[in-house]
Amino acid sequence: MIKKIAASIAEALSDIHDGATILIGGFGTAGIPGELIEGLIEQGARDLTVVNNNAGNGDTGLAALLNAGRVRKMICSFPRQTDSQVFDALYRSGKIELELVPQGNLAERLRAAGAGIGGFFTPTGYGTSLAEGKETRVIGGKPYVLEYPLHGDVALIKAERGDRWGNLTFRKTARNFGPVMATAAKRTVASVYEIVELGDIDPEIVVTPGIFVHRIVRIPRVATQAAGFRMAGRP
Amino acid sequence: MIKKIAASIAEALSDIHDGATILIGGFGTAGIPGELIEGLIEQGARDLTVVNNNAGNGDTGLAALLNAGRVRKMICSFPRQTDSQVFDALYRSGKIELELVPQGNLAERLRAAGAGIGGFFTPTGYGTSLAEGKETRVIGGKPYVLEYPLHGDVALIKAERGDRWGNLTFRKTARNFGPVMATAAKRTVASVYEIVELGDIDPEIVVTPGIFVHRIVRIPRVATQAAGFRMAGRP
Amino acid sequence: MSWRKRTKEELAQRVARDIHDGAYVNLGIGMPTLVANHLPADLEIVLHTENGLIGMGPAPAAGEEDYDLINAGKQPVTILRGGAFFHHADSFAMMRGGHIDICVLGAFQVSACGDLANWHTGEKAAIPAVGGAMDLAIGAKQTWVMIEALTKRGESKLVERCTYPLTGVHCVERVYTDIATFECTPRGLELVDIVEGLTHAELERLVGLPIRAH
Amino acid sequence: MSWRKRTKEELAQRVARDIHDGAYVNLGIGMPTLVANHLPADLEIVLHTENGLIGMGPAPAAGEEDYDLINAGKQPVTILRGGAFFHHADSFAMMRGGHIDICVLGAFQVSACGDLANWHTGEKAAIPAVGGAMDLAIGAKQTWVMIEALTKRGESKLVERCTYPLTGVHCVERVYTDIATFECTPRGLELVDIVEGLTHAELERLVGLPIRAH
Repeated sequence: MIKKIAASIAEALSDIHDGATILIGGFGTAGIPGELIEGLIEQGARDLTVVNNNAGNGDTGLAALLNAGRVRKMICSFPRQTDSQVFDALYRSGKIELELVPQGNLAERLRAAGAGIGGFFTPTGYGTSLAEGKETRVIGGKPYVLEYPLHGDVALIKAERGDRWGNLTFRKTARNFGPVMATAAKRTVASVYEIVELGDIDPEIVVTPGIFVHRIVRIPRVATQAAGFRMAGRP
Repeated sequence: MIKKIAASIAEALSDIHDGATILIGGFGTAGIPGELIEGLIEQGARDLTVVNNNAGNGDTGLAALLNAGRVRKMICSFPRQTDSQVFDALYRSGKIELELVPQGNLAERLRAAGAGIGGFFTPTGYGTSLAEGKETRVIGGKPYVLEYPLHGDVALIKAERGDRWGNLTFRKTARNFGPVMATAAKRTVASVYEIVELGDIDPEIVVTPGIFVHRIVRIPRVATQAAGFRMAGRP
Repeated sequence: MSWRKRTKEELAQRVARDIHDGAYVNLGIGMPTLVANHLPADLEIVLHTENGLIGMGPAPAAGEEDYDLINAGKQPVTILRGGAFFHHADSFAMMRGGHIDICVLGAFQVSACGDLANWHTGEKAAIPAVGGAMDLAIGAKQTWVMIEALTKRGESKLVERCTYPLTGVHCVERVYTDIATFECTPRGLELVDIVEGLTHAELERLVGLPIRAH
Repeated sequence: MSWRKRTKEELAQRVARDIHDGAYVNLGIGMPTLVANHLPADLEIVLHTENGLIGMGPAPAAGEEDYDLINAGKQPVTILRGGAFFHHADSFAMMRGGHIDICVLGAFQVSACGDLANWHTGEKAAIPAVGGAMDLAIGAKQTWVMIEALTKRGESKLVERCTYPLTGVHCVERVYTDIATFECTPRGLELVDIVEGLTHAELERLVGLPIRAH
């Protein structure tokens, strides 16, 4: 019998090893699996490579993981935000490595990892410093850069609803990197706000089929908080 | 105002030119846009390159288009079926060209066309006659073949429900190539059984967003017919 | 000592016995389809079909067929609670990306080191058709072949080197046959099991290849 | 004759005027966001945001914010009837695949032949952050830039050759500025329009580049 529902976050994250590559869903705060990141901090794995679109907001979640000194390297598209002070300080003091990837190449490299593609020619970044040293090729008169898949050991993602086979749906733009990262990691752990009976998710609307998900954990619903931008009229 | 709903199949297909590459959705008979293919036969374009997983069943639909002598070349993964006599005869008499593509490479080449990817390294077909003469490369110790995107001038697909912005949902395994082909063609025409008001398709469950669809036509519902295999106990 | 070949159903049963609880499995067209009938009822094994469905159920009752709900062989099927539909690029990404645990395929020939030939006899008059065979062969975590060991003319389908056009290179882990089960390894065939009464020496004679003990 | 610069709102209005009915449009972070306020009410223009939404609506009323429904600048937005959500790989496939008609971006510099520099000043101390800028620059059918023509220190942002790190090569079709609108062509800048009272000669002096009549 398939039982992907974990009794606790600690149980779901128990086997993450030092040096692992962790794919963390979310764009800004939408879809950031804050509870799972807190669990990862408690779990204690270190020397991690973390893949996320950003590099943490404020001092909780990913920022707290960075602040705890657990991350050796960030792979992301947009580390600098109005409230990315934790990353900024680590970066400026040389305590963290940064691999900057254009956002679409980041998504496509994850997709390639999940889809068994060995490499792909992308037009994004051609002729820029982010393609320096990379193989290029003109195909059909258009220049491309060769990019490689980005595999994770573990993906931590935030979904909306799940069942014991691991099928998932997401909520609005909190979907973002979640479904792609789920395909790209050896193990995917998803937090959900609701666990439903098998068959209660219409098979036509499953976003991430359970084959890509290894553990799901129910968490209490908390509204996603604003972050990463300056509110009009506020400092 | 966006109005993608065509008054008739003839109107939706009016500007298909001789020599066009036509992507036709469907796997077996599920998702085959039979009504649009009939419309294409009436429309009269010839010297076509047709991309479909198969190469027609019985003597209607794609088989009828082939039989009318309109198709110069088929690109498909599995032409030979129990009822592909029309294609078989054309092929054996040298009247049609065949490009045989492994099914996953076919889907991925269409996806690459829709996604702006210039080429990709796939493990599928490596070391086989279908990769003969193609560039290969070992990446991470594993051998791959370089494949290129497959663009269409027009995609003809069968969906279930649509709205005037062109958003689509599909039915069961009739989904198959439809959503991928919709992204890979300059113009996509979809038949639907039902046209609903804008907003009646939940934005969380849209399978093909309207940006990929140029015309939708409502057709009367007819149950998909069996084809392509031998029923137990029948000749 | 006398021995007899496994029937197709016995062979399907033999394959089914090795599939673990919770496995994601793709059963190829033809004989592998029979495996579905022998999956232990107390296990949950999730069947994938390349045309965009995971969680495939058995054939529908007569009169209940829906030809928008078919398998890769275009035959009507059902969907289990917990199943999901997706499009072709996603379906083959699932296969190619190594997410399917086991794929069971038929074959014309399998070489001792795991090369597979199952899509084309190479006859000039034959219309070639590959479908998803090449994707299945190389995509799953494990590719198993299920065949009668010998052709109708008594030739071994297990060969030193495939003479039919290849489907994939070094991709087959196991070959389940009506007389024995083998592992394909870089050093050649290894025996996993053998039907009762058949000797190792006789098996090697039938297969025409050296077979190491497991 | 006296002349004055377009205000930001006037500039946004000028850009909006060129967007056709039914267009799929991505408005970059910063000044381009203002364009949304000036889209003609009688047209249907569909806004895409890279983080997985097409059919984006205006900001929600105060107190109605949902931070699971945000734009690329992480600000709360709404979704129109007819909109759809999708994941990041699909969203960037939409952009990279040439499905977006128009993308409007800010810039540090644009070269006469359409090179764009808008992600990094190249300062050593700055933490680099590219986001979706490079994908947007090269993906849309047309890439438009919306900028004040001169920096605060009076230097032209239209240049012979970008000195800041590039975002994309030969990717900008049009540059809308507070003093004139230009096309970038292989032969250099072409004038589309100019604010009332500003002479062609004076414009060339301010921009520091030859500008051909349209």
